[in-house]
Amino acid sequence: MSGLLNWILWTPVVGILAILCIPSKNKNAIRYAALATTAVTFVFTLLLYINFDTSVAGMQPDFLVKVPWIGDFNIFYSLGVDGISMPMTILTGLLFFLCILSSWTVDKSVKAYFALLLMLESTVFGVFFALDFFLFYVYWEVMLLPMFFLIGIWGGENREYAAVKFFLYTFFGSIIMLIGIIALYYSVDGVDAFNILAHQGGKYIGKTVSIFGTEWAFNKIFFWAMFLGFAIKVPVFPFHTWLPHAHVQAPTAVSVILAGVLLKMGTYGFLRIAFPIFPQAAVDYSTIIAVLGVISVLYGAFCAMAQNDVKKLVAYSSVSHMGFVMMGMAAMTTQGMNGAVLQMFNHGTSTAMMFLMIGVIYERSHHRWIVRPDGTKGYGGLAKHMPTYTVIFIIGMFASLGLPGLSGFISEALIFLGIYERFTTITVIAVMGLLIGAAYLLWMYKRMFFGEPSEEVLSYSDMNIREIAYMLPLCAAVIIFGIYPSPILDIMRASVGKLVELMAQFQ
Amino acid sequence: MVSLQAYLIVSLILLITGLVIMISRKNIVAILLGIELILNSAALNFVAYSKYTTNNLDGHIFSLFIIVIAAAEAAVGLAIVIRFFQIKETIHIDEVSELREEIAR
Amino acid sequence: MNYTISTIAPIFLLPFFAFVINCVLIKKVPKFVPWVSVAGIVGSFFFAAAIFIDFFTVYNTDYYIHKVFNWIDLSHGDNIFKIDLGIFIDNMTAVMLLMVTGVASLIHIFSTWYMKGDVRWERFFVYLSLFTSAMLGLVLSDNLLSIFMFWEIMGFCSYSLIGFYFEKEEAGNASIKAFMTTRVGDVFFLLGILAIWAVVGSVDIPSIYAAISNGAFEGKTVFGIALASFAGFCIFCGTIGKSAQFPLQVWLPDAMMGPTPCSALIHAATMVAAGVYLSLRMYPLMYVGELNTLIAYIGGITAFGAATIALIQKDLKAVLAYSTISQLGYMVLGIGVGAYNAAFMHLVTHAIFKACLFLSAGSVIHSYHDKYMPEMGGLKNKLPYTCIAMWCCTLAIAGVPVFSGFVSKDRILGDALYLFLQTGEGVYAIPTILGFVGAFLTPFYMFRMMFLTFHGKNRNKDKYDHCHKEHLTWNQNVPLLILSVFTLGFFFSGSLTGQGIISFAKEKKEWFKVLIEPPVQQRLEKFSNVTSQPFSFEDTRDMSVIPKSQYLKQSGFAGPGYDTSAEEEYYDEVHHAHVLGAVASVIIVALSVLLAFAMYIFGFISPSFFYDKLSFWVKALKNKYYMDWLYIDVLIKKGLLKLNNLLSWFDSGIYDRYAIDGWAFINRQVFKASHWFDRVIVDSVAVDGTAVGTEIFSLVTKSIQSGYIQKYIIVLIGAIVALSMFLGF
Amino acid sequence: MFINILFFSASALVIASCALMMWTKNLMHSCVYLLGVLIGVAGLYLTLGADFVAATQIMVYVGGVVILMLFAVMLTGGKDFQSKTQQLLNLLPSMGNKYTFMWGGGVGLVFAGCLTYFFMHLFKVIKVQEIDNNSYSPTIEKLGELLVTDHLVAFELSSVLLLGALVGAAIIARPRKERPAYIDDIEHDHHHDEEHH
Amino acid sequence: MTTNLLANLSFYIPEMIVIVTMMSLLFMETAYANNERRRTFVYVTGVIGMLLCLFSLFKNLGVEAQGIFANAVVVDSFSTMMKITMVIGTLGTFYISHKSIDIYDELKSEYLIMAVGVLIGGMLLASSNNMLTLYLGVETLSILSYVMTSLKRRDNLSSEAAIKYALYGGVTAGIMLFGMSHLYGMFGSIQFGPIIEGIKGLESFNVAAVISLLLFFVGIGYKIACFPFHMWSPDVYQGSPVPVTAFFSIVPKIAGIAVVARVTYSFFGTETVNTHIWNSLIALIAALTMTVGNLSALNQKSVKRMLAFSSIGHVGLILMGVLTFGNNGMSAILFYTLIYTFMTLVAFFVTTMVVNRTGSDDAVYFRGLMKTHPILGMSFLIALFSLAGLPPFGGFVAKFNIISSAVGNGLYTLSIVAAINSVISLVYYLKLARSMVFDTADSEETIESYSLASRVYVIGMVIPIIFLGLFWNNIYHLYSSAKLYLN
Repeated sequence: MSGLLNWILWTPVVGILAILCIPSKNKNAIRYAALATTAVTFVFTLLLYINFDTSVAGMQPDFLVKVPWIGDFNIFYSLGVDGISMPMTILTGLLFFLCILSSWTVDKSVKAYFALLLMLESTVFGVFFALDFFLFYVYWEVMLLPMFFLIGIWGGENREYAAVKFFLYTFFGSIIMLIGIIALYYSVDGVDAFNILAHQGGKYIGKTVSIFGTEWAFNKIFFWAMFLGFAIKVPVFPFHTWLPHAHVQAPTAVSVILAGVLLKMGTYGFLRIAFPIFPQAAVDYSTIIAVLGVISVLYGAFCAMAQNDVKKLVAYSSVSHMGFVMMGMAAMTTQGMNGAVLQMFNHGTSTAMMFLMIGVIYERSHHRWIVRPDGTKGYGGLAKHMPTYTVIFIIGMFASLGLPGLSGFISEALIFLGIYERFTTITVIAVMGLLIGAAYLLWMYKRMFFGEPSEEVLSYSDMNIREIAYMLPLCAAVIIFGIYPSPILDIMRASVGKLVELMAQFQ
Repeated sequence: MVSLQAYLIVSLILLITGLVIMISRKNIVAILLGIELILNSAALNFVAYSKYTTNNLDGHIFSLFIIVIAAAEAAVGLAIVIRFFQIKETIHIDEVSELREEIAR
Repeated sequence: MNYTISTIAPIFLLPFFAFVINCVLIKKVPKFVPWVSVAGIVGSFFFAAAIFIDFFTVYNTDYYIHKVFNWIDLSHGDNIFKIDLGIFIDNMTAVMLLMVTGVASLIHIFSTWYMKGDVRWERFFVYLSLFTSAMLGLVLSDNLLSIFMFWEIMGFCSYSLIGFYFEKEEAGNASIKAFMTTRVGDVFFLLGILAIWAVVGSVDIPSIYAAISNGAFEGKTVFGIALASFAGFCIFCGTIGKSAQFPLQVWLPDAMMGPTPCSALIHAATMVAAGVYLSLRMYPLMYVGELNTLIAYIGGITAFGAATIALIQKDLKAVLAYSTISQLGYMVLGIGVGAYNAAFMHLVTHAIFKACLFLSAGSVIHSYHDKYMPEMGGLKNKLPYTCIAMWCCTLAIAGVPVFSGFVSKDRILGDALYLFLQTGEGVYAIPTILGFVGAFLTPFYMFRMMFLTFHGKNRNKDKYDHCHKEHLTWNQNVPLLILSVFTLGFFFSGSLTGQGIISFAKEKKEWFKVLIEPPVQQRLEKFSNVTSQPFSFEDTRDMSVIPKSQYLKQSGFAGPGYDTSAEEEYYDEVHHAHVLGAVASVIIVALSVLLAFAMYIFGFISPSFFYDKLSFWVKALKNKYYMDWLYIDVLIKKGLLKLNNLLSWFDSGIYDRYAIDGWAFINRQVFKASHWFDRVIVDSVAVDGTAVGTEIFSLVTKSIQSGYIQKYIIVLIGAIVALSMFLGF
Repeated sequence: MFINILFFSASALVIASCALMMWTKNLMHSCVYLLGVLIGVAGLYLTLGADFVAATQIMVYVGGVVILMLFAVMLTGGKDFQSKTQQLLNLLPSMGNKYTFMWGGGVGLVFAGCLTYFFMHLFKVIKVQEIDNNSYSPTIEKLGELLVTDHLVAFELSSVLLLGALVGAAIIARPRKERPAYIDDIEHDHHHDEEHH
Repeated sequence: MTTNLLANLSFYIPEMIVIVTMMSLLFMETAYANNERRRTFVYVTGVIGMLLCLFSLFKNLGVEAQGIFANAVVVDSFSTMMKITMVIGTLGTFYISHKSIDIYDELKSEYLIMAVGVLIGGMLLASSNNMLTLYLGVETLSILSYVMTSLKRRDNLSSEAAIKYALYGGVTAGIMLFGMSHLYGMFGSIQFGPIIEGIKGLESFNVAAVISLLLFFVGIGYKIACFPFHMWSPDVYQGSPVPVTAFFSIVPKIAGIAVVARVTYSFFGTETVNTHIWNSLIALIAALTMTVGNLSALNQKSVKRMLAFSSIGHVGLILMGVLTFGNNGMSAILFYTLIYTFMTLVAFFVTTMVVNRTGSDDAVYFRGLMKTHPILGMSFLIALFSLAGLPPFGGFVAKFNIISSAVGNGLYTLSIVAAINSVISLVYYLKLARSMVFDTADSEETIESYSLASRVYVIGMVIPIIFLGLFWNNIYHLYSSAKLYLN
């Protein structure tokens, strides 16, 4: 079992090699190969879940991998999984599997498409597993490449702009982060210089650093360096503008991955790196984080409401939902942190559902207008004509709206419970986000699904077996974890608890 | 007794004259002449220093090499100028401006 | 009786399983769907009845069941965080359960007739089952969090059922309106939960009671407001939203777009009542937070305002809708004036008669294929049973003695009057007066409705001829008749006047008044040391300590050890006020009924007389006091959407393009300012993606990197000079 | 004394020729003035006792480079040009007229001022030796020794440079127009001849 | 004395091999230049010479650092490693020149001669230990480079570039000499050793010394094209034939970097009164070079010009490494130059291929390259991403090492500038990558000269980029063991 992380990480790479060997004419074989790869990977993640020891607060000792990589720099190929990365791992495994299914209809350069998707999967796992800063950074950056091409080649009208923007934005954040990483490297001597875990625990209080001729607290300045890198990925309010473009232009599967997994990498980075390494700064600036979070919540919601493009609407809703995660993390309480991690998972499933559903309808209509620019309805009457679609859409929509009984609610409630004690005013403002959240989703739903179906809508067929098949696991996840979230909460509990204890020392 | 400063002043005059010629002349050959002046100023410095301060002949050696290399450079430079003249039928320096910044789009 | 998972959970789970099974069945064998639903709710009714019987036998106010199970446990080390869910059953819950399951069963049965052949009629039952289970879950819940969860799920069902005929534009609008308006209240509710959690550390009802009793709320403030007031207000906002109180009442009339049985169940009997139920549960908090005046005012305004709007409605269901709002207003008024018992009684009685009214209206509409009263008239011949059932309920709602409405509503008014008289404070005068005026209007509009519908001449011959004569059918009018039986007052009061007793429970006369005791401070002490048993397959309670019944003559029941003398006195005073109130309201009802007869049966006074005289008022009524306009046109269309568009424009238009992509705006200004760069503007501006820095920079490079070698040399020398300056100084 | 006279006359020649080189409009004259400068510099070398360097200066420069220049001038026409562009920024370096000289002079003055100012500090470091004006020893022998000992590498590698320059000049100076192949062949031969020189 | 000099010759074998190669190339050219088929011999000679040189350089790696030929030049592992990189670069451009149609067939052997000549200059420069050899090296580099620039026959741009190069080179050489002469005057020797001693001996900050060094630096700065002495480079790069451009962005730069590193480290490696001012000069120049290079590259149409500016940006980055030479900086520089060589070779090879097809290096002709020539496009993409510094490619590791050494020395400001610059650089690399991958090609025709060997070549060049991005431990270890000869 100890090599399980390696298996998860490298199975997609094997899949890529396999796909590259298949002649590109044989499209179905490529698809099945990709599907099999992701399925196997998913099974591995489930195995990991089964063998996960929930009582261990830190890294799971059974699964640690540590192999010297660059000896001179003390860089290790070191992997590990704990309660914070475990939910993300399952989510990644699941979503990629479903995305391959949903990409069955992709017909343009199939080989490259699936190879890139698998590459993306591997890198995403890498980010979640890496315990070495260098490795982490490498995966973090490499992930940009497949994304760039996936958006840029298979995307919508304005795909190139979106791809470039995504790339640059993220690159900007991460290169600043890199400086922080290197600064940390020089703060510790010996083999642990790049070891993420070795830096944790607030070791850098009182240290100063000279930049632009001024002395700064090491603690704070590099917290912000990390913050920038991660906040762009999340994305938090002032850094969010790449997201609507990227989402709207990306093909369905990539949108799903982007919203479902990639955004979580930002918050994961906070939990794994920024917070434990600079706890003092994190505590000091938690107000700012919370304020940015709440601005994201409201701003995202408000902007979503004004959108006529349904995908853009959901994209902005992601901004809003990730704002909740930021708030939960800023709370630094047991509930809040757990809620944040749970929200990461739940947002992953619910928003993936939304994007997949939009993808389903887009395949039929080839547009995404709720209201076309000329003022006519883009859809309408879908509820009457496509009942199955409607039901699944409702589940996804209400999950993302935060309806109790579906997954979104619990995490939001935990976040609110966590943050209320620390930031009452912010909480009061943030709950309004729930209101607006309901408003834009319901309004969108009404405009798309209610009313009499038009001629065009009547020509759409309802969801087919394949589409239902990839929606069902998400529906199940959304409902099951909505009613009984403990399977997820149990695995994260100890790890998050440890983090909370650490943060509590600095409050 | 001629002081070191006198030589340095002469050499500075040579340098500046060379530069002024390079900047203000429009004929490429004239500009090459300016370069010769600059090189001469440096060579003069070397020899002067060799005499006044350093007490070794490295300066002389350096001057010799400067002279030799200046000749080589002049040869190649003039060859290029002539080549240019053959192509463009002019040796006006302002004609040497086709390679320049252009803004894309 | 043993309170275990196997005896309690089915109440909630049977409808839920019905829902789950139906989700599966709906594709394959849709015709079974209604029956599964019906079976689920009827089964749950029997379990609920068992509980009620148990409580009725124990007959003790101190008797309650609180059992919990762990739902979420995030504890790690010293940080303990647990969320326990569970059940909390006391007398009120028992009654509520019985009422909800009973009414819901009948409505389910009625729906099998009503919805048959309708579009998507199977789906209707799916929603109905989900709704019922949520409602039952809410009633059973022991804590605010799970109440909130079920509350929201009910909201979802309400949303779906209002938008059931989503082909219609208005249905879609109405559904959103309903969901959003209630959600306004809900977010406050959530906030209230958070506030309480911050103090109490959990939100289960016994703990809150214990905290109140221990004075945990004292001296704490939020934003300068007393915490109890803040939390109480937030939770009451939930009530305002869900129970359609002023100023969030706008959604309920529109909610009538849904199928009528759903109106009956959700928007009359249960869901809207759940709001009041919540306020009743949090009654001590409201009082600790001194919110009663506010609540009374809101109740009074709602009761009166909705009643006035109901006066001019032409739509059968709209009248009922406004009357529902009005009656809910009475309940809230009851809470505000301290008529805890009466408010709850009104909740129950209203649920029964209003459900019946809606079902009857449904029967009429379904048979007559029209819902506008001006098109009706004389239907008593065609629909005799419906007519009978509806009359019973009308009399009940109108507050005619003998019927249940009289018992409950007049006790509320009596309490209000008592409060006013006893304190003599003017602030209580207005709600009381509003209540009484409402009591005058209620019979009038109800009778108007009945007259227009069933009496007089028919006004649309075609439809009248089309309408089939009603036969006694088990699922059409039998449920109505059953419900109408329970509109009789003595089921609740034990006598027609409020003093008598039913024969089968001699010593349990006035059982309602006795069992449902307001959880005032003194009575909360029993919660001060909360211990909860696990909710499992075994009942771990110590059966021997279950308190035995003890009946005090006037003050109703009190547990051992209570000092009841103050309450005895209180009851005496109340009694006087009640008599006064009862007399007044009987007179008022009589006058009102007379006016109705005069206008609609005998034609002494033409309605148009009032229309002409009070045209301004009527216009306001027709526009529902302009509340819709205010909310939708002003707040949402002019405010929110504008703001959103502005933000979105800002986001993609300004922030993105200028701040992130390019500073192109500043760019342009800079270039405009400078003539020198004129040509370059044409070349290089207005393209997304280049920063002003690079633009200006490319200008600079363009002028420096000009291709002129002599310029290069000048720059070279300049650079050397500059660098030597840098080094030299 | 002789040294002083030689210095002053040589430096006067240098400065005067420099000035004339700057001012003259005729390129051919310019070349002749360059000759003056170079001879003057050779004279200055002599005052410094650098006999071999002075001789090389005369031989290589006067005998080689200036002649080369003159050839180039003659080949290319030898007239000075006026600025072609007359607008805005392009005005700035369009020299050969008063503007260009203004620029050239300005830059020159600034640079000269800068250098003078900074090299004043030179004399904090330099220790100027007492010079015995009357004892000049021949340098050729020492130079020869230095060239094969200390500066051997430079000496040897300069030959590579010269060879490269020679080949390069030959490559560059080949005629541009397309011609029959046989002319190319002849050229090749020609340029190999040059190499052997 | 003489025997000593002769003994030193054994350390000078690589240079001698190159010189011999140049000579034999001359003769081969004389013999075979007119014969299409036999011109291959010329190439073979060149390649064999280079390989031999590489071999002997590797043998030289183990030699203890010392000054040879009376301290005129040094042999130390740092310079040897730089030379290895230069030779690899030269070897790489041989193939590019073989494939390019920018250089006419009959001039290709001249290209080889000149390139090898420049290489000699570069090697001399990299190991020079006195001002004379340094000057000679610079001049050898320059003068032969002028010739190479004008190798593109019948193209006036080529001659124009040559003129600019010559004039700019002449004036900077003059200024450098002027500075050198004052150094000589001040410290009494043209050897670095006494100068270093002299600088260390200065009791207070002396402007004249520093300004002389600045003037001295002008000459080297012009060779590595750092701001503000870079202005010739885009024009020259654009005007030159593609293989020459490739060559220019490798050999002279690396040689110049070696010198800058040597001068900076040996002159100012130990803390003296003038150290700070010199380091801040280099830091300023590094920051400005990066910024100017990358910003200028943003709006370029010509790919060669874009790459010229981008190489200016890279030089800025390498200068950062120079600043931290003693502390990881050396290995960072060595690593950077190696990776940079491979990346540049790939980039210019692809450019050559495109120029061969269309006759222009305008960015529009790169459209759809990915579809028409997947291997070529893929390689170019990798090169571009590597140049931008993205993992898992070598460019990232190189950049990482540089920034890491900078941060390790507390140069946070410079690191931030570098970080922002790599974002800027990504903008224009992505621009090209995007038009290459996302746009559709104007024509579907394949490049004629794109043969199997080309594929092998380009893949062979890409493999080190990827390999060194992933497994760079050994090479880094080797590089960090390099020694610089200190006088």
